[in-house]
Amino acid sequence: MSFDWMRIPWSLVTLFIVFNYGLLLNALIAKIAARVGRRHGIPLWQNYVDLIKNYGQRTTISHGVHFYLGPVFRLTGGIGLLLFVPTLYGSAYFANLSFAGDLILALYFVFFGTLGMALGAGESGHPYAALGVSRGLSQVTAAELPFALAVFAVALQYQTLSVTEIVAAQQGGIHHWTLFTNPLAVAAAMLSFLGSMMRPPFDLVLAPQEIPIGPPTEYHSSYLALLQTNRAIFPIAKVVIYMNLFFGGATNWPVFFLKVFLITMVSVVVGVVSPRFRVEQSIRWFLIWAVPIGILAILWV
Amino acid sequence: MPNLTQIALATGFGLILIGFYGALTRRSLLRIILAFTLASTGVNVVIVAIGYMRGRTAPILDEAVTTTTAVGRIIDPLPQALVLTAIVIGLGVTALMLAHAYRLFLRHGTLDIAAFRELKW
Amino acid sequence: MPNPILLIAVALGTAFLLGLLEERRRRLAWAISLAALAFLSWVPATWLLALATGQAAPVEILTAGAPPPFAINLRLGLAEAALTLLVNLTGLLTTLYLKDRLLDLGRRAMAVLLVAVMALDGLILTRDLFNLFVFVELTAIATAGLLLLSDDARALAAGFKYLMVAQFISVLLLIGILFAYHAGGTLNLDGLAGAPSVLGAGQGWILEAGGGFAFLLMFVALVAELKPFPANGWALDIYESAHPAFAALFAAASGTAALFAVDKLLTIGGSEWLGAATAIGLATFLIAHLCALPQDNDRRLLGYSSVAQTGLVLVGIGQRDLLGDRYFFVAFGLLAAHAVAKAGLYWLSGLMAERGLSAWAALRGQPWLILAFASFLALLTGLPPFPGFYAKWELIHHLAGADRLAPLGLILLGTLIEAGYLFRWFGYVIKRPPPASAPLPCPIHQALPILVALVGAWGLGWLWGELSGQTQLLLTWPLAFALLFLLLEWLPSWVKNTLAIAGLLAFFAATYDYYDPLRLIFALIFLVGGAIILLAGYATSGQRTGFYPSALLMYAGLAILVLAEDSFQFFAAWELLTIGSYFLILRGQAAEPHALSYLLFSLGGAFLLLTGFALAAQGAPQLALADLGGVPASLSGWVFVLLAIGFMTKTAALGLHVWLPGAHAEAETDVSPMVSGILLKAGLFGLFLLLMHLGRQQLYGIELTHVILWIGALTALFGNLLAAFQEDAKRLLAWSSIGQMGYALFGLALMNHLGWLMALMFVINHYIYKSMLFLSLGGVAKRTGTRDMYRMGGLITLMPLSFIAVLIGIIAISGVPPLSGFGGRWIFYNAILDTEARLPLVILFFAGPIAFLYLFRLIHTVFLGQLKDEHRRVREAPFWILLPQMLFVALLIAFALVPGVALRQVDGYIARFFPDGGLTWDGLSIVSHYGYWNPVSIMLIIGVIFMVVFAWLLFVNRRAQKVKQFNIAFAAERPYRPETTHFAWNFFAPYRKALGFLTLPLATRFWDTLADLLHAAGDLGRRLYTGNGQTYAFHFLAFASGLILWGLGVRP
Amino acid sequence: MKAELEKRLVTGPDGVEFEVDPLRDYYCDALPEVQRPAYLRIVEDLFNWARAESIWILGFGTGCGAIEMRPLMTPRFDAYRYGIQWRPTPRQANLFVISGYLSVKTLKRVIRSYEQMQNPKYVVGLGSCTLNGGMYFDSYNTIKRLDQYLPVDLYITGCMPRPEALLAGFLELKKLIRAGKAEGANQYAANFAWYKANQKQVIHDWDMPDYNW
Repeated sequence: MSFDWMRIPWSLVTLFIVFNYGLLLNALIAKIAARVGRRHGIPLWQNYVDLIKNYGQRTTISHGVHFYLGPVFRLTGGIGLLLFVPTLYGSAYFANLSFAGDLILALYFVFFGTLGMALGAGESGHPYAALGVSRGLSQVTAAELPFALAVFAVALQYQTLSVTEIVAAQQGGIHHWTLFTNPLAVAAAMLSFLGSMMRPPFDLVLAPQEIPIGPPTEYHSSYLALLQTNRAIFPIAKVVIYMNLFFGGATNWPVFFLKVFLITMVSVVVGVVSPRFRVEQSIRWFLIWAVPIGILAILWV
Repeated sequence: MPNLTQIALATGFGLILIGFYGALTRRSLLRIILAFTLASTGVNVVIVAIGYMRGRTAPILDEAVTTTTAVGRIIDPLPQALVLTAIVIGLGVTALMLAHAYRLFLRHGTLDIAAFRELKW
Repeated sequence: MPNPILLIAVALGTAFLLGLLEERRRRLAWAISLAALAFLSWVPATWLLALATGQAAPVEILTAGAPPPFAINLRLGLAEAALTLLVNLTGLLTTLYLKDRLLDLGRRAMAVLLVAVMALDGLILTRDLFNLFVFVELTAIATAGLLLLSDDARALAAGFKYLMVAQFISVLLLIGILFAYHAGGTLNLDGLAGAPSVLGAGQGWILEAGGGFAFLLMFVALVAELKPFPANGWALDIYESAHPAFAALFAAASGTAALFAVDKLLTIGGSEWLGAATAIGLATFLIAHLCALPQDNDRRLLGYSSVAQTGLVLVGIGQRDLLGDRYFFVAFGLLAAHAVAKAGLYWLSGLMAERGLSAWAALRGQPWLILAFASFLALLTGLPPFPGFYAKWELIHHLAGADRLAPLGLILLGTLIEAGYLFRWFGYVIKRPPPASAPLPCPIHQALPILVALVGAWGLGWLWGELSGQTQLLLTWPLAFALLFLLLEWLPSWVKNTLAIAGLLAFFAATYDYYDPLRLIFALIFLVGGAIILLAGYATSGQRTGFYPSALLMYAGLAILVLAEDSFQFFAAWELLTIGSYFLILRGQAAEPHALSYLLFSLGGAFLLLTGFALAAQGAPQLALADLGGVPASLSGWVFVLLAIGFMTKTAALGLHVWLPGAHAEAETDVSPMVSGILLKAGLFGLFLLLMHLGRQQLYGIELTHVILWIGALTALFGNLLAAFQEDAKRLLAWSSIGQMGYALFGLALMNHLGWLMALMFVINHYIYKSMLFLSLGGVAKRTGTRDMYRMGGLITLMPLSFIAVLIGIIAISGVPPLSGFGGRWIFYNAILDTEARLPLVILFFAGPIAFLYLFRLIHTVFLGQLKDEHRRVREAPFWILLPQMLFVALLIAFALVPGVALRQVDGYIARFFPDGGLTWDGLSIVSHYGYWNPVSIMLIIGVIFMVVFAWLLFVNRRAQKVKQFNIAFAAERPYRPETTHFAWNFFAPYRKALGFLTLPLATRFWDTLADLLHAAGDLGRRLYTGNGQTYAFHFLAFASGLILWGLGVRP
Repeated sequence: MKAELEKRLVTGPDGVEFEVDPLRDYYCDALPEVQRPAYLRIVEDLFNWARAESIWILGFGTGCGAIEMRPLMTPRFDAYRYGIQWRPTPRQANLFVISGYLSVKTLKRVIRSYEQMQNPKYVVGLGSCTLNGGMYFDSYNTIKRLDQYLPVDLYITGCMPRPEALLAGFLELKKLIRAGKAEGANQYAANFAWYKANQKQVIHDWDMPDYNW
């Protein structure tokens, strides 16, 4: 099959850039959140330090094979999601491995990491892990619905499921973005975005006070390091999808960094000032507010 | 003046209706059986009445009624024959009902039809 | 050829001959009467053979040498020969059955028995009205006499009540005959019927003074003999109290004779009385079945059933003008089925000590009696391959052709109710604890009649197959193979299993080139898939009696279904697989109520199919499936609705799904995958055919495929939602099947190329992973002894292979990329981009992620979490249950990598119906109009990334200390006990708080109230028979006067 | 021994009867080993730098000092600046702050949590009660010298040191870690028997495995 091997090094480069950008972005956002609480906040390179410390831990324990593989699934999910979606539009180098599948692949691959992690957490035998997973899954069913509707609306609008074609259709000026051509879909998608970014209104899954940190309760040292690596890549990968679908994608890295930062700030801004929803409240919130907008988005196209 | 056939038919049907009335209202088995014999007698009267023709004699071929002249002189012979069988059958059924009534009385000590209601629903 | 008059002469002669014997020579007397009856059966047998093969013509027997009007003549035609054979054979077998009783009572009882048989023969043969009256009276006397054979004291009262009604009948009949003679001039039936007889009396006799009234009286009297509603209290008392052998004779023989008498009468009555006969028959049929529902006494239940069946035959007689030359085939089919089945069941009842329905559980001691019992029930409800099935098929088709939909609907409704109480009874026999009394006594003279009845049932089935002009079911390879296993029951189970698998594969290989691509996929799943699941059969030792015949019956049904060309084969296959799967499900430990609800829903669906096909055929005996599309526009809407609902009962669409969770969960370990993985696809196959031929249909302006779209979406949502809240593992999987079928239904109803491809993808995927999951959880349930998920936990270390199977299964179901589930979702997305129906999509998008809930719950609560104490020594599932699972894992991965192998031809085939919007298969990637998907590279990329990350983790974290289940960070010092630390019970409590209102069991409540209503109606109906003889007499007069008033209204 | 920890006979679903000993079946009874630092000096320094810069404290407050630790995360003192943050589970924590008097009962839970932390792990004792029993020197149920029971890396004096003192203490700890002298975990593993003997002498209802993984 015609597979030019040059894609692999270039996708590794993308991975490296996005990984570092992710760590810095998370630190920056943590600092912003801290400054909102009038705290000084963590130094920007703190994530690197935590990563090295966790990789440097000398002892680990294992609850079983699937516990061991949990973080591996999670990180594979993160990296895979990033590589299946073209990061930069138009550049032959940074189209990553998007030849393998289109938007649907990205949509469903999000669950690959979640499922693997959930099983690993399950095998740890800790009741809080299972509790966290049950809350997370319950919330995801409602949170994913508006996003699925929005994606379908966009697919209908551009009559294609390939991400590159969607981005291509949005080039040429800001007014071509889906934001303006199909605002309802973007509204629904952004509401669902809040739900999927594990930030306060919807972060019951990792509720620190209630169930230590939900699923990753039993994970530590190198497992935790893997999860932290994923936390740097996975949100960025999801934001890339949002960017490509709704905000015209990015043709070069600076535009990419800016757009990713601004999109992530949406959830940060909402997250910093709002309390935490219980699961049934968040489900009702999505079904009452986000889903009607999604339905309108479909009907409107 | 109604002719003989109408009288006979009337009495026959009257007997049948009396028989039915008796069978339906009386509670004792024997009275029911009696009512049924009344009804079957009524039927027999009707059968005979059906075959009757004015001015004709009984279908018995003897020297008075020879075979050649019989056609014009005798009444319709068929009902006469049928009534005989009907009577015999009536006898048979009545005998069987009496046997049942007797055995029922031996078992239950009563002849009231409402008493034999084990088989229901 | 023996002179037919011998029928009367020999019987009467022997009766008097017995008088000559001394009292003590009873055994000789019994032998003589047996010989006489044997001769009496031989005579009509030879005549029947001769008449059937055309060597002889119907013969008139002139008694006293004179032609009819001057003497009585008897006729022996084909009908009379068959009926007298039936009567005499029943008489012979009854005498054989009554050996002990007759030897006690002596020769007088034998004489009465012979007279009874002679009277019934006379009733059939005579052509003279008064002679008819004489034989009716003789039957009455003989019956009252023979009632005393019974050792039940209540028979006396029953006899007296019978005689009272007999007196009424004789009065009315006699007067009727006389006035008929008075008006018609002759007592001979042919003369009255205006047939060119000697006197040439025209048809006009009925218009003579009193002729019509006379006929009416005779009609009322003779129909009263047929125990019509409401005047059948006496009959039920006789059935309940009489000796079962006599009850058999009464039901089979005298019922037959009375029916033929009414049939002869109607020939002289003109056609407006046929309507009355049909109405009475239908009323009796329905109400008797209703009243049979609450019965618990077996003989009274059989009484109600035989009253109802007689009503059905009366309906057949009532439709004689419509049926034309098929009349004898239909009427005698129904009659023979009723007679043989009722005789057999009564003889069986004779063996039972107690009268309760569950007392029959003693039958389990003799497997061949179970077979007999099942055959008789199938005979009664008209299931293939028995005569009732062919007869009902013809009757329904003629009714549909003549647009008489009310009788058609009522007949099917009545049959459904009958199937309900009969197979509920069968469930008691198989499942209830047998009574404590001694095992079933089955002496030879009582076993022989039952055996003859059984052989007669299957013989009639074969005969009716030949006569029906349709495909002879018994000679089709699959069914013959299934019935072969009835004979091989004595073999050990592994031999039978090998045979079964070999048979399935051989049949698939033999018929490989008959399938078009679509049918090939279904055949692959039904036959090869069935063979793979049968592998799990090796895990059970012993003989496993009853499993292989029912399993192969189901597979036979499926095999014929795929090969069916015309509606008859399709419907016969549909009923075969329903029956086979019912027996299979019934084997489950607590499966009895669920198997019954499954059977009733499936049979209800099957009857809807039957009505649909009958409407589509418009009077033709059957309809080739190919020209199902040729149905005229006025009918096609209704045909579509009927067939669609029929198929949707099998795929458990919303509202018709209440049977599925119980049936699939309670079935045995290797039966669940068969029923869930394979059987649901039969419904989908039907829907494929329907949509392929009928396509889009409108009914009152509603677009029907749009309705199915909504049903599919709602089923998917509620199926997945309720699956998430189940505590029992197999019920969770059953609900998940409902959800998956909802998806497939949705795909089908999209009516575009990719929609159908998606449905097919779901068919294949669902078969593979659902069978795998059911097998693995069956293995776990077998090892841990429970199916409740919160009782299990932490089994991953003890049952690793089962864990792998479930893991692969849930990855496939959830649609996560590497595996084939994603393929289904990808095609789904491309399909919905083409359709304009947008709103159902919202429900389906919501149903998608819910699948994750129950999937994670399943694998977490069973394999992960805390290991319970009692499961510490649990061994891995048996090898033969694991092998099919591993095969399925390999299949899933192969299907995920190269879906083209299965889907490419079928994609081309579907292009014939929906040319645009197809897929292009270039190399390994699949491109559609909207997007592309490359399964191999996805698997490769994910695999490479996974390996790299795994290697990185191995490098960084080499020496991980293996810890045990309580080494977890626990604030309360340490976990208390495994049960309290395993989070499994009410796993999605918050979800239930949020969406719990959607899980109210509305459908179950609806169906339960419907069943209760029927039972209440039955209970109310049977209160009519108060047991008082006078009340019965009053019922008879009410019936007679009602009919007479109706009759006067009709006569011009 | 508590009821749920006693040996008991259990019959499996297939009728086989076997004995379940909770302490043996539910808990891993391996003993800790001394973990050698990384081969290369430079790698160990890097790790030590990272360990110093990112100290994760276990959320486990004992005694009256815990109230002093909460302000660390508030805007006024903001320990985040130094890479210090709370971790709710001992698995992910590196630093165990014994913030005050340590009753015997709490010691039992402290030991479990300490042993569930991963190597390298550090213990900081606050106030005089951990040094020499402090004002509870003659109490019957508190322990007098913390380092007989746990390897302590740093003491911060003050009868409950204020948050500024804590911050200073943590900075001091950073220096220790960066210098590689904070090997409490290895010390605990090396003379594990000694520590365990002391602990068992004080804790009478010892119903848990020797080393709680």
